[in-house]
Amino acid sequence: MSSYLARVYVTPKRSVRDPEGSTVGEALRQLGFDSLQAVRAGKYFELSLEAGTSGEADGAVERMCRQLLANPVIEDFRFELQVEASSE
Amino acid sequence: MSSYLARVYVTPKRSVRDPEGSTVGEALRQLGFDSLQAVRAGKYFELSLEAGTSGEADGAVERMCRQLLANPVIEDFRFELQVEASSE
Amino acid sequence: MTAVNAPAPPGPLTSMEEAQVRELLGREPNALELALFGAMWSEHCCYKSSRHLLSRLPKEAPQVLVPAGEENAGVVDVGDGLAVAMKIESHNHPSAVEPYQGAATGVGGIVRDIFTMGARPIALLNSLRFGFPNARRNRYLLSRVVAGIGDYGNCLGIPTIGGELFFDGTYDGNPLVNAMCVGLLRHDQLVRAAASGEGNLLLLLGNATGRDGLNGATFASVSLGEQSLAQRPAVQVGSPFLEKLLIEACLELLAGSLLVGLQDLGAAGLTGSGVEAAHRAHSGVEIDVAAVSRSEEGLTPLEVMLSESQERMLAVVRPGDVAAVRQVLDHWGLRSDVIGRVIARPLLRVLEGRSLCAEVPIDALTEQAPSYVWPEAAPREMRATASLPAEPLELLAHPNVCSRAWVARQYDQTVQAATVATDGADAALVRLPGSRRALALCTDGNFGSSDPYLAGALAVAEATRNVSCTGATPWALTNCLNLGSPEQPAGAWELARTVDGIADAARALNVPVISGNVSLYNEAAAAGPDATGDGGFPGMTRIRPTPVIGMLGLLDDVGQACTIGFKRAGDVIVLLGPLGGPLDLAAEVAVQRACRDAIAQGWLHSAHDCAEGGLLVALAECCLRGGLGARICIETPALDVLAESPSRIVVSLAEEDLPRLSGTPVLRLGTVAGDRLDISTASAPVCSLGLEDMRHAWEGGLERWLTESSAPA
Amino acid sequence: MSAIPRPLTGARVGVVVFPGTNCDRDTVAAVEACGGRAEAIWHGDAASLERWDAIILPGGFAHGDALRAGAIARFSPVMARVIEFAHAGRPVLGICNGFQVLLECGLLPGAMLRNDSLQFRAGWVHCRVEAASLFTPLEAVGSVLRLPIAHGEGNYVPAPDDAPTVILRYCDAAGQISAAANPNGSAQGIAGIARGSVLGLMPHPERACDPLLGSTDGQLLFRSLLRALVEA
Ligand SMILES: Nc1ncnc2c1ncn2[C@@H]1O[C@H](COP(=O)(O)OP(=O)(O)O)[C@@H](O)[C@H]1O
Ligand SMILES: [Mg+2]
Repeated sequence: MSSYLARVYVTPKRSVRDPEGSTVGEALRQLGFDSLQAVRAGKYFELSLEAGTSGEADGAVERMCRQLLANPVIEDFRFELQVEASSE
Repeated sequence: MSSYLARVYVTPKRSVRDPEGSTVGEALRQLGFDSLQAVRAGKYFELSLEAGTSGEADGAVERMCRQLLANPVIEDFRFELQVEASSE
Repeated sequence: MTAVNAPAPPGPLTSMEEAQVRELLGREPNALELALFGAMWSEHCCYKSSRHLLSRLPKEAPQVLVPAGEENAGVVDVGDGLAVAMKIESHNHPSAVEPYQGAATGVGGIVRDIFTMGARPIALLNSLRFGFPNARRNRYLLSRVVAGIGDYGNCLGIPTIGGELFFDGTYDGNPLVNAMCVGLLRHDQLVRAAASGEGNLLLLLGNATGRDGLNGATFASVSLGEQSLAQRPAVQVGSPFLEKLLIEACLELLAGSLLVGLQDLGAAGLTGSGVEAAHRAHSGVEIDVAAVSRSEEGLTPLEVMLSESQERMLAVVRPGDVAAVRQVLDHWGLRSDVIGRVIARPLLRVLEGRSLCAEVPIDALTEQAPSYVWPEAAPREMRATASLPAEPLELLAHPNVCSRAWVARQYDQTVQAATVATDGADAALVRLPGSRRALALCTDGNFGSSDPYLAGALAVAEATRNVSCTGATPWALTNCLNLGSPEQPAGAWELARTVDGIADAARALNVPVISGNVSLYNEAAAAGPDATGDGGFPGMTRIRPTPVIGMLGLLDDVGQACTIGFKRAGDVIVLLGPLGGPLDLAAEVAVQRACRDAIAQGWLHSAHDCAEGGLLVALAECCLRGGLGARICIETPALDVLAESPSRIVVSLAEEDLPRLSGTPVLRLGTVAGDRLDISTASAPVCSLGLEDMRHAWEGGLERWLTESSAPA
Repeated sequence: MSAIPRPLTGARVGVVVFPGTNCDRDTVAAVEACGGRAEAIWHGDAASLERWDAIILPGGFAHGDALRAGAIARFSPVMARVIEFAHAGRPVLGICNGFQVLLECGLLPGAMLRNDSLQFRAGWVHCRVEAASLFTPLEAVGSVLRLPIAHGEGNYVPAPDDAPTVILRYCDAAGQISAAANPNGSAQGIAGIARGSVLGLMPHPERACDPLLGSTDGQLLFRSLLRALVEA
């Protein structure tokens, strides 16, 4: 078994409206950041998990994203996996 | 001027409770992901901006994070910058 | 006219309808024109399968200021120069696809219908139906729908004060989400959504236009199984923040008499709203799609005309007022585009810059829309709801019986500081400003009947009874007809029977129908015990006919409002109304009147109608709300404590007032006493339930269903 | 609570309206019902607040609560004036969203997390008055107020090394502090805190000023403030 750290990024799909991103973008521009073009607001998760192989870890994280972390109807996700420690 | 994409990660400070992370972790374990050790839940932003140099872009994003995107009492942030396109 | 030769997209019009379009235009329509007809002639926009039936509803009464079918919402006088605008609307299909946004945007849509009338929204209610919560998908749908409704209304600062929730197998795959909004206005604030005055300008306010919700009207008018996921419209995402700004800005503009007319954008987007507003004024509109701000690039005129992007309003403004209007909008940080003007000829003209893209007579899109009377046939068998458990504590914990506090605590119920505090009442009470008068509000559907006629009639009976149990007089109702496809004989039969049931009951109870909404094609591809072999689409489960009634009652003195809970040990407990039997509208009228009269005279201590779970559950709720037990002895064998027969109200009062009850059957049941609910018949005990055990079963019921993955079926 | 024979007119209270604020009208009405005079101030107005005796930041969803509740509102032009006003020792009351704005702008220490249930929570709570302040007289300390709440982010976390004065804690009807009485997971059951002349609280006292609405306990805060202003 090894320990893995997965970094998961969830973002609203391109075609989907992102009121939070627009409001934040608007606020930043009002603060004087005129060079800002666009903001998309999403979610970020760090998951620590155990798995036998990195393939297994990958599969588990993919399923967690599909089942819970992202809403596939309106959100995209991607993740990165990193080995933290191997126990033997 | 060049176009930059900044990816900003805002995460709860280690010392601060993370109700969202714990609830999501709990829910994932209920779904059968027993190998999950811990979840931290944060925010993720993609900012598109224009800047003369990458140093300028870096400074602007840093200030946006400090002023608005993260609350220093409860959150840490980090970001990555990437050139999207240079207009001459 | 630009010739558009590309073949029309596979539209929602039938080939016969296309031929009709050709005939009305006297020429070949282009693709955009065909799409305009497709949207405006959808069931969702033109009620082509239900229009002929809606005329059966009683719409007239002295208090009606704006009757059903004329404007975005019905309006009734409520005295003191005040009026109430109200309407209920479904957002079933969007909520099936994305429950949070579907429900949220459902609230957003109905709120726009209300402030379009010049009314300030003061209350929200809802009516929800899901498959049983033992399925994870249904739990997910329920929790996301509730969060979506709550987040939207909470952010707007409109209290969500009532609603109902019911589970049934026929809603698997096709949940129902109906949202109701109530607004308050002075008579002189009433506005019409009419595009009148040639040369007046059309201003589009609020959100930018994108592809979201494209074809939503069509989507709502077909069964969920019929469209592939790819054909479904992009999910609409709501922004309650933007809607809040729109409410404030529009009410300010109306107060300053800066608008000639105001119309929300709902089904069929700019097309629906431009056409409706023109139709009401017998005028025409010219819209330049190039002037419309976009949230994404590359939108075609068709997409701009049919986008259902949320939080947009169409204002009709005199040219000289544009600057003043813009000043108000700037204050609220709202964008506006002058996108067109009112024209004298009754036409919808769509331009893109200088080029004409479509030109269609308004009448052709509205009055001349087809109207169908589908062949009706009763289904082979009618579907009863799943039966309730007979064991009392199991019954109290059943998902269709237990407390809805888990839902209600996610809704801000006290914002606007007008929600009257009660220990639980059959209808929510909202105080009218500057007086002791109050509105009583509730939503009700049918819980007991498998016959659609009875479903309609019982829904009206129950809703009026709920209002009467607070002491309020039923004053007006709105309705949402949730049914399956009318293109199947069984569906057509159910639709007609449901309308007849509502119509007869509303007449008997003397309540005008002032608004409503029709949601057909509620069926989903789901195999299971309910899959229809009864004349529905093969392999599709048609929902059970679900008429939902939104009821308004008027209460003269909020200090006299009657609530559910028993108040005083030693009071006698009485059942008002018939012991059992089918719905008898005369008996219903009588029991409600008897209850209201007693409340008005001030000697009734509590009142609660019998609904799901019959007398047993009603008594348990009176005990729980009041924190007092009851000793009940049922001497007549004709009374079954579990039967869900209509027209019955449990009341409590002082012994000496008992003779004053009249005008309806009166049966003494027992007394308020102790901390247990003891029920016995002349021959044997039925149950003895401790208050705390009942509370545990009833209060925690829903949460247990939602959190325990092993919740019983 | 104590009866107030004395008219409290004269005190002028400014109620700040941000885009998305939705309790401004209720708050104005409550202040007036308690004997004060109240008026709305638009958030974009950077004019001096000299003419006001006290400022209230009412509840709602300023800027839709995008990012974090109160995060954007703190940059509104009026806020620089509110901060000056508070620094001059004059009373500022933040209710619900207004409390969140006070935390974000640093007038009060700490921050808000989402409720531990991750759900919006509305309903009635009991709060025990823990300390005297401009808004809570000494004689009210220890008493239990019944007030409505309605928020999604009320889970208070103190700032490290900067403990506030706790004014209100969630409790049961008998005044006992317990996890069961805490609706949002807030540290130490904190419902309201003060620093100097600034008070922030999550419950809505403006919705508890009329017996028909279920409680008049909210009057305590407004009346104490108005009395302090008239006596000053
Ligand atoms: N079942 C019904 N009973 C009474 N009136 C109805 C019913 N269904 C629709 N109406 C009325 O028809 C008109 C158009 O409704 P709808 O298309 O839902 O309006 P909108 O497009 O503004 O949402 C409204 O006045 C509405 O109240
Ligand atoms: Mg409308």
